[in-house]
Amino acid sequence: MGSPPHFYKWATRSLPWLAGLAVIVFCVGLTWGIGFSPTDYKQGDVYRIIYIHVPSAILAESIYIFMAISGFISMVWRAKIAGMLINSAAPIGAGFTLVALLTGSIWGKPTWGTWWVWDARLTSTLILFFLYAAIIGLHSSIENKTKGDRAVAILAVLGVVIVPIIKKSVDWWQTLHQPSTFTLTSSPSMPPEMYLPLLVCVLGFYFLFIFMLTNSLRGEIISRERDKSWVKKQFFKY
Amino acid sequence: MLDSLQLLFIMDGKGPYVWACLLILIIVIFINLIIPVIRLKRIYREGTLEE
Amino acid sequence: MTNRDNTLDWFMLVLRRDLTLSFRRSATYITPLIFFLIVVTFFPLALGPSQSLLSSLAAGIIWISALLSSLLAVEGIFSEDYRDGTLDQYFVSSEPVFILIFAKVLCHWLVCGAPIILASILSSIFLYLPSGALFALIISLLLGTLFMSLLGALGAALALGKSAILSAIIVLPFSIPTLLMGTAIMSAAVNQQDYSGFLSIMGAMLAVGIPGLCLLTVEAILLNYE
Amino acid sequence: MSNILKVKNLNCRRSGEEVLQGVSFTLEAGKNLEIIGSNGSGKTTVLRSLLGFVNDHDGGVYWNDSEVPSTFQEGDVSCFYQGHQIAVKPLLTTYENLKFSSSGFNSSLEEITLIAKKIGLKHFLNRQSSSLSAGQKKRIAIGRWLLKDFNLYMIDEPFTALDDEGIELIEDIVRELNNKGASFLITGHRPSGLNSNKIYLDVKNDK
Repeated sequence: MGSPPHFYKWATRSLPWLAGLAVIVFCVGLTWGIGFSPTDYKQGDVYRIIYIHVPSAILAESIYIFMAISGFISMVWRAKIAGMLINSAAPIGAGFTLVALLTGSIWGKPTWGTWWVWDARLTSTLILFFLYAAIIGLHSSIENKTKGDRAVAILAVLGVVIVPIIKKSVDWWQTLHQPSTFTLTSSPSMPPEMYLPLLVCVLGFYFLFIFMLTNSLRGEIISRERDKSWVKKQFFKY
Repeated sequence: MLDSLQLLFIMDGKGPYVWACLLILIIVIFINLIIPVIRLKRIYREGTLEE
Repeated sequence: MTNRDNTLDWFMLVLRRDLTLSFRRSATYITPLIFFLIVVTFFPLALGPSQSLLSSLAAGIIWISALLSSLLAVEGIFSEDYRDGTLDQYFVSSEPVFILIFAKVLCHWLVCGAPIILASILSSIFLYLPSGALFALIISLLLGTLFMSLLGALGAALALGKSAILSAIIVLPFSIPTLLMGTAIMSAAVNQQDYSGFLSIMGAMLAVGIPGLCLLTVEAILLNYE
Repeated sequence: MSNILKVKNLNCRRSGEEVLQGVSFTLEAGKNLEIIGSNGSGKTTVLRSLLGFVNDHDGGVYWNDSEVPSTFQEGDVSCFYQGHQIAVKPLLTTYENLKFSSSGFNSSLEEITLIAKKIGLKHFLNRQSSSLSAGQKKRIAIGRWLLKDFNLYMIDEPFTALDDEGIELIEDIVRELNNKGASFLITGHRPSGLNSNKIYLDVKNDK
């Protein structure tokens, strides 16, 4: 089950279906959110960034947790594919973290009047970005890829313990220093016309992640196993 | 119809913010999708050259 | 073979050996100390010598400088023993690796953390830290530098044979809770509030961190032996 | 007669490339085995994969007469390993280098003095090793073999950097430990004067 050829075959076969599903849900969510949901009475139209910012931020954290779970699996069961999953997920996670940061910053400009505010969510997202950077940097510095996988697994597992602590302590640090800033996303009660498209967006982002992960997993498998005979047969088609 | 599209685009002057966000999202997704494809292509080229 | 006495002997052996080596090479304890003092000195130079400004920033400046300088020597914690074959011999003998790691971390803390704490007393004068907060500074740095030694050992083990800057990049994001906790203790102390709550949170973090981080470090160091 | 180690058809790869192919040998308790080959023939890799330091290998390794193959850790042999790097710290004295080794931490001052005498370094006992020559450092490493009784000694190229006297010293020590029932697994560029079985490794040709 956990063998690379099996995964490669599965990934190649399901890729178009995953792509279709991801694109449809993603587009529906974003069009609904940006084009058709009602305007917020307090922030105006700029609140529509929520449909990009919040799903990205959620995904950034979820991908990190996903990497930690794969890391744990690769540490305990030595599953090759789990190591490859971490390595393919890391750049995607870093990408969505970057999106969350940039959109948060762009949203901050018209709302707070500055490009950056040390708001709890933005701060912990920034720290998450550093964690991703550490993982990518460590992996790229180790030549032996299986060794790199396990090194990164250790970091990811440590991260999943520390990330909630970081989040908690940043929340608490923020209330300590700025007792009453209103945060971007905590409108007291969102009407269903606003949060339903948000839900669809989150779902679409998740599908998109699965699609992107499968896509990059294929590349990872082939580049690791390029000298194996099954790659010669299935990929190079000799 | 055209009017409402224009309204949507401008969004009370806040349009550029929203559209910039969307653009960033799409660029990041695109880069992440294209890199594995380029990688596979390169491996394929190197692999077939060896023969 | 590994009864209790033997484990203790083994622990003392590694600790004594590492301490002896550190004291013979004075750079191991002087470099972080001087680095710390230089960084601390740079803040008044950059921010201006205003007493009220420096006094309000003192705790943060000292904490950040301490974190950075305790990372400075961390790369050497395993690299020399890895290069000259000492780790090979230690791993083949069936003595517990966990004890080895813990002894090395403790040695790093004693050699690197202790001088920094002494220097922090000096720099609290440089930066006009309210004198009531001095005890809080010492006690929080005591725990904080131990945590940094633990984290730093993990980073050094993961980046064994790689650049020192890589292990710093790995470690620094993980040190944020310690930094926040430490500076919270300091600001409570400066405002003459009770900080025992924060102190016990930090103690709890250490209680979990010592075994947890040492185990992860064992895992990371054994990676180089597979 | 018991085997301390039996190796059947050991293959080993390094970053995907075969370094060793089909190495087999048996090592009886109290006997010696030499692995002889030129640079790059994989001598060190044999030792390190037996110890589990190189993971990418297959084939059967049987410790202590066992019927099933096992890893070094499962095999539970008391073993002393000395690699290319002999782990002698220049900043420590001869005494400390012996005492702070994996074998020496239970030894008393008298025992260590006795061993220093045997390896010809008695007068250097309290001198830092940075002032010793390469051959003398090698002697410190040899002294560690005597600090504790092991069943198996795996020594990577023990004879390099030693003068004739030093080589004789090793031969004496090996004989003495053989009589106690210990076995030696040694690598080298050419056959030594030791009483041992010898196997030869060839350099793998590049494609």
